[in-house]
Amino acid sequence: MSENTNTNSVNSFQKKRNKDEMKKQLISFALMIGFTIIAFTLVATKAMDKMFIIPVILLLAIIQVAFQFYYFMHMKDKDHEFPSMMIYGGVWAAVLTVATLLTIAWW
Amino acid sequence: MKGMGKTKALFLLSFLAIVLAGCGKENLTALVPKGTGAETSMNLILLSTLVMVFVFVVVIVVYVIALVRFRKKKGQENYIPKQVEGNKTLETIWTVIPIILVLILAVPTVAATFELADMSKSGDGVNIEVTGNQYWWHFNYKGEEIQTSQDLYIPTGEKVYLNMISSDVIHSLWIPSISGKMDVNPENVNKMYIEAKEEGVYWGKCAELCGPSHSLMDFKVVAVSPEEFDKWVSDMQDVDPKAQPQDAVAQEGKDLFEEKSCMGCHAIGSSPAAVGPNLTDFGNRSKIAGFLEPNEENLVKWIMDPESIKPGNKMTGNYPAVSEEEAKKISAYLMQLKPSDITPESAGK
Amino acid sequence: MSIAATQKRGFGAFLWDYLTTVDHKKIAHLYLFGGGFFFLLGGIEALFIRIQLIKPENDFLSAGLYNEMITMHGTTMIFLAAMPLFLGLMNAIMPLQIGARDVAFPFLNSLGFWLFMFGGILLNCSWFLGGAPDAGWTSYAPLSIQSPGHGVDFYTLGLQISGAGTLMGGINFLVTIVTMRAPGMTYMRMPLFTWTTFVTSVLILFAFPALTVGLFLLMFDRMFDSAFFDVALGGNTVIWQHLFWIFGHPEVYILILPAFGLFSDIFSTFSKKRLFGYTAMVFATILIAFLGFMVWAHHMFTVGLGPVANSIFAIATMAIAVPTGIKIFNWLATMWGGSITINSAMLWALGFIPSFTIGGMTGVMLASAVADYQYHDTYFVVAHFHYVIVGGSVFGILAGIHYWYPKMFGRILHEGMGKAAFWIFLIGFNLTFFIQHFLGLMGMPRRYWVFLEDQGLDTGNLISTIGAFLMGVAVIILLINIIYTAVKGEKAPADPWDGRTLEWAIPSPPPFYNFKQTPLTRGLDPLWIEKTEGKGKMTPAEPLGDIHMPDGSILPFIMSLGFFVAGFGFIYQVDHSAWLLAVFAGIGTALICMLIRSLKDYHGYHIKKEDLEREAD
Amino acid sequence: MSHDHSLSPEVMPQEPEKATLEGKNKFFGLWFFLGGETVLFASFFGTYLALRNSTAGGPTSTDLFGLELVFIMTMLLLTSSLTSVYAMYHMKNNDFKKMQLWLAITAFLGMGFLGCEIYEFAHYIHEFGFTFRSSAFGSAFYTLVGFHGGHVVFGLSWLIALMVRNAKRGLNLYNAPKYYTFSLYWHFIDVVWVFIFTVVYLMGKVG
Ligand code: HEA
Ligand code: HEA
Ligand SMILES: [Cu+2]
Repeated sequence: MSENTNTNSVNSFQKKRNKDEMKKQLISFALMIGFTIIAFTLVATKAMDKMFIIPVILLLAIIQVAFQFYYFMHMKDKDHEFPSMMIYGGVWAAVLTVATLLTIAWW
Repeated sequence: MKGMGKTKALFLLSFLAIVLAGCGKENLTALVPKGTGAETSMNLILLSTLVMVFVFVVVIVVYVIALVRFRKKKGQENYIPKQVEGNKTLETIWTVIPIILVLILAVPTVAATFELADMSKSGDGVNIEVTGNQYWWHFNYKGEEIQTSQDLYIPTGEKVYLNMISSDVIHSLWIPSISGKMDVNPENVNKMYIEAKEEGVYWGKCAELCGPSHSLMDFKVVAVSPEEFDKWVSDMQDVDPKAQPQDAVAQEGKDLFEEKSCMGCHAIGSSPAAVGPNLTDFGNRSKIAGFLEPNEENLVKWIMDPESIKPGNKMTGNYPAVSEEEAKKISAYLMQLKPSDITPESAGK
Repeated sequence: MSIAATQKRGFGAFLWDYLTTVDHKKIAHLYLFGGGFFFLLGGIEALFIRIQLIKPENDFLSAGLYNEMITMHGTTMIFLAAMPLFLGLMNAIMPLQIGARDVAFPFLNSLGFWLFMFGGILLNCSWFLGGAPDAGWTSYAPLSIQSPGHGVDFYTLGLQISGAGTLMGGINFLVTIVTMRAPGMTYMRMPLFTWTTFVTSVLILFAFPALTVGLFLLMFDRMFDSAFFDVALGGNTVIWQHLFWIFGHPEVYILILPAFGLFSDIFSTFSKKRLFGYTAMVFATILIAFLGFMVWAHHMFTVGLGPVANSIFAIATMAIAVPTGIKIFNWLATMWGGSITINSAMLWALGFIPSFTIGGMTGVMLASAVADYQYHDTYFVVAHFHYVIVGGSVFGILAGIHYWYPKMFGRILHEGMGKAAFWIFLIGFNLTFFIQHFLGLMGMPRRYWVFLEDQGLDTGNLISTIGAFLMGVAVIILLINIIYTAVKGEKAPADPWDGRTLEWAIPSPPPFYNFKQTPLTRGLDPLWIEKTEGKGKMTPAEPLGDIHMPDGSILPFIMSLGFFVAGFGFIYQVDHSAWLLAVFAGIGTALICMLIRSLKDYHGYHIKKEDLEREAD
Repeated sequence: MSHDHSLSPEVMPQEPEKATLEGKNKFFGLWFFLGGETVLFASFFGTYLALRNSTAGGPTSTDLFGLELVFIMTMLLLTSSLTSVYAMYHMKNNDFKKMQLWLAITAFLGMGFLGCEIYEFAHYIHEFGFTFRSSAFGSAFYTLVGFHGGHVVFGLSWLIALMVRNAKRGLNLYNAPKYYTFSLYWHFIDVVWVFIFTVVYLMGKVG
């Protein structure tokens, strides 16, 4: 069966598109690493007040995750309407859940 | 359609039964409110019932007309009705009217919710620490050095603030004719206020499943006039736990009470030992174990074998066996613990 | 449906066929049978409850046993009866309604069923092994943590296993609807039952994980001494309540939305009219599901969350009355101007409207937070939810069974018995539950093993018990009807009700490949369109060709058995560590099955075009 | 079946993972499953957030957490996400060998991550006596992070099974969806970790 696996069966146009795609993914990876480093440095050096650090690192996390979903997992591509609907549905339920349970800590 | 008539008849019958039974037992039913909280709830119950009756009538009228007019008639077997897609105007109407009805209900609900949660004046009123236990209630009058169990004495016409916590599982305190319920949680103090409008003895219940004897975790609220309440407070404060019982049998009972290590759990006087109910005013209690008539027979039964009365209670097995003879003596001792003339019987009479 | 199984005969072959089937129609039979069995069980438990409450201070059941009875009644009815019965109907009908030959994941479908079944059996084994769970179907901590014996352990593991099955079912339906609709079957042409299957599956997908987590925490606390609900170590019992109700409220819509869907189909079929306001019906369903996730704290008004939370949740809850009202009025408008046939399927649907309206209205009354301080945890709530669950979901299941019985089993249920059962049930139902509204307000909390004498509660409870027995009689009539029909029922034609949707375009019962040729859908109610504007039958969307079918497999059964054994292991390893062997053996079996499944190629088989041609139309 | 040409076409389509109905089903199925997983982890996160200060006198998050190890773990897992992207890139180019290679790297990074996690847990238990049973905080911490770890273990087993099974037969339309769904799952594990290192470790360190 392996003889069927013919590298040349992918045409050059597709190859180029794949390459472009890969470039975007590399950029998003670089940004993700960057964000992670920023977040860790902020906490390690205690550069800011607690009240600022927490929202900032949460924001960094959310952007990173958006990169994962939209670039690594291709949620930006067409044909992903249902996946994104379901993920956003999950996020909606997730936000409600986390928000409620958080209030317990302040009770 | 014959069956329809039958349902109606049965409906009517059951309705009649309800009317005959009235609204339930006075001072227990939520339908005859005698306190602020219960009244606020009752107003909302009435308002919402009104709205619902209106909605139901509309639905049923349309339903019955549709069924009567549009049933397939003889000779119409092949009739094909017009295939209507919808109707914007109609659909808007039955979207907007429910929205309005919901708003009519929502506004007073929110107002009442905030009103009943207002604890800003709690500093001025009577404050009581309530502890829920499997399967009894404990009341600690803050600052007054008074402890009672099962019977909660309150003055009428005043807001009484309850600060409630549970020593084991979740309970829920409910005095239907005085006030709606609130949970009694193990991890945080819940606050509510109750206010009785008239003197009387009101039934209280546990409303959150808390184990086998959940349904027997009753208590009473004894609402007395403010003057009587003050008298009761000072009487209770004057209790001397060391006082000699009135007669010899009771004295023997008192000795047995110590000997059988009842003291280990039950306090007499204001010490806050709370493994078992405080027995300071036991002779005045409206009920034994929360729901039995306060007589010797019941008390003896309880002392000898509480398991047969309240399954799963925490007293069973925690004291040496007691013979009937001994139980009678202990009972004599407990029954004469009457520190005050203000009693459930005197309340409201 | 392997070739071998069709050739062999006899009970062994029959059994093997069902154990290994991946055919959605047979899995539907299994679900209906399993769910039906648990419904009878839950019903018998309900009768025990009602016997205990027939008179004050009754001692028919002991206190502990009573708590086990209500817990198992609630749990069984919700998780093991109502939901599986709906999953059964969905399995039987939804693929037919969208013109599909199968579901997306036939293997998972079977696995889902067997997990549910073994989970249910595990839970019920507790009766024979030292006592059932007794902390209520809501299993509030810390009562559930302190509950002695293994009852609550059975609850956590039984529900965990059956919950996993349900989740698989949900994902399976979602994917089926997304990828496997026949040509022309756009989203806005799907029958309402398919739509509600879709939305219900979304609810399952988002609601069940919260329960999964809750059950894990409970299990860890009980078995491995963690401290989630141990107040002394900083635990917090309200977390359980939140997790349970984040799941629990969507769960009640999981129980009602499929009923809404099938009632929509039934009303339009038996009124001979297109569903009034189709678009509004679809959006109302979605809106109900959406709002359904924002209201859970209405079960917690008395927990002490504070006036802000109570107000928000009160308003959000009341808002659900609006989309539900849209539905009620659209159903009425569907009948209006129609040509209404009343048979037993339609009777259940007609009975539903007033019953559910009452239940819904008391729901809105409960949503008024301050009024709920009085209603909460009383028989008023019991009355509310039985009006919506019995008057909505159970009526829905029964309507669906009567409506689709010909399609599923090839025979028509007896009309006379069907009608008798309906009327007796309706009367019994109202007798049982209407009076409970008043009992609640008169001071009767729920989950009360006994009520005391001289509290004005005697008459009401007696009436209620009588009603419950009438429901029992009706259920027995239904059973007789089913047996009678199986023996000498009338054979059903393909389209006994003059139907409108695709399931009526194929024979009753359908061949195992459903559609010989995938049908072309030209609009809403495709069969009806063909009847009035076309040839009277569906136009094929493809030439006759080979049909690809999945292989049957015993792995789902073995895998579920593995989890079942592991469940026992978990429960008893607390007593003796030798039970850990059962854990390892069980999980190991399941993992090996998984491995086999992923290593072996499953390409299925083809039904040859020639064979199809030979078969009569 | 191995001669079924519809599964091993002469020209691989651009999206081999979605070229067959089975592939499409797997693709949507896994995505929807991830929607459910979002709620699952949200419930664990919520529980953790509610209990993170309930230390019952035991060690607190500031006492425990060190950033160096967590940083290394983060880098390992983030990189493994990228390597699985590379693998999918080669799948689209129909270059099976390179795909397997990148997946192998992914697996190694994943194992590295797991190793660190096991070391970390052992460290807390031995150095601080901080266990699952110490406090509500302990229970919540180990449960949240442990469930994520469990997902990593499951992902690794899945990956290895896939790689071994298909090593000899190359890419076809039957196994392409399996590889692709694995990669989605693996990314999701990374997503969860991003929130874990932010919410548990960084916020825990800040106090
Ligand atoms: C099938 C199941 C089902 C359904 C559909 C519902 C539907 C609703 N439920 Fe119910 N509910 C349960 C099952 C269900 N419930 C269960 C099992 C419990 C108890 C759990 C336990 O504690 O064990 C419960 C408990 C429960 C409570 C908590 C009570 C308490 O414990 O104190 C509340 C409170 O708000 C509530 C509200 C509602 C509302 C507002 C709706 C709405 O969706 C109803 C909407 C419908 C209508 C309103 C009727 C039709 C509308 C019109 C005709 C339009 C016009 C109407 C108006 C303007 C009012 N329910
Ligand atoms: C789908 C859900 C569902 C259904 C259908 C029902 C159906 C019924 N329930 Fe339900 N009930 C719940 C869900 C449901 N219940 C839940 C969730 C609770 C809360 C539990 C808790 O508090 O934790 C509850 C609690 C509950 C209580 C309150 C207990 C208490 O708080 O103390 C009562 C009391 O009357 C009751 C009665 C009934 C009755 C009479 C029926 C009837 O409709 C049943 C009708 C069916 C039958 C009568 C079957 C008859 C069977 C036969 C005759 C067998 C024939 C047998 C063979 C041939 C083998 N139920
Ligand atoms: Cu609800």
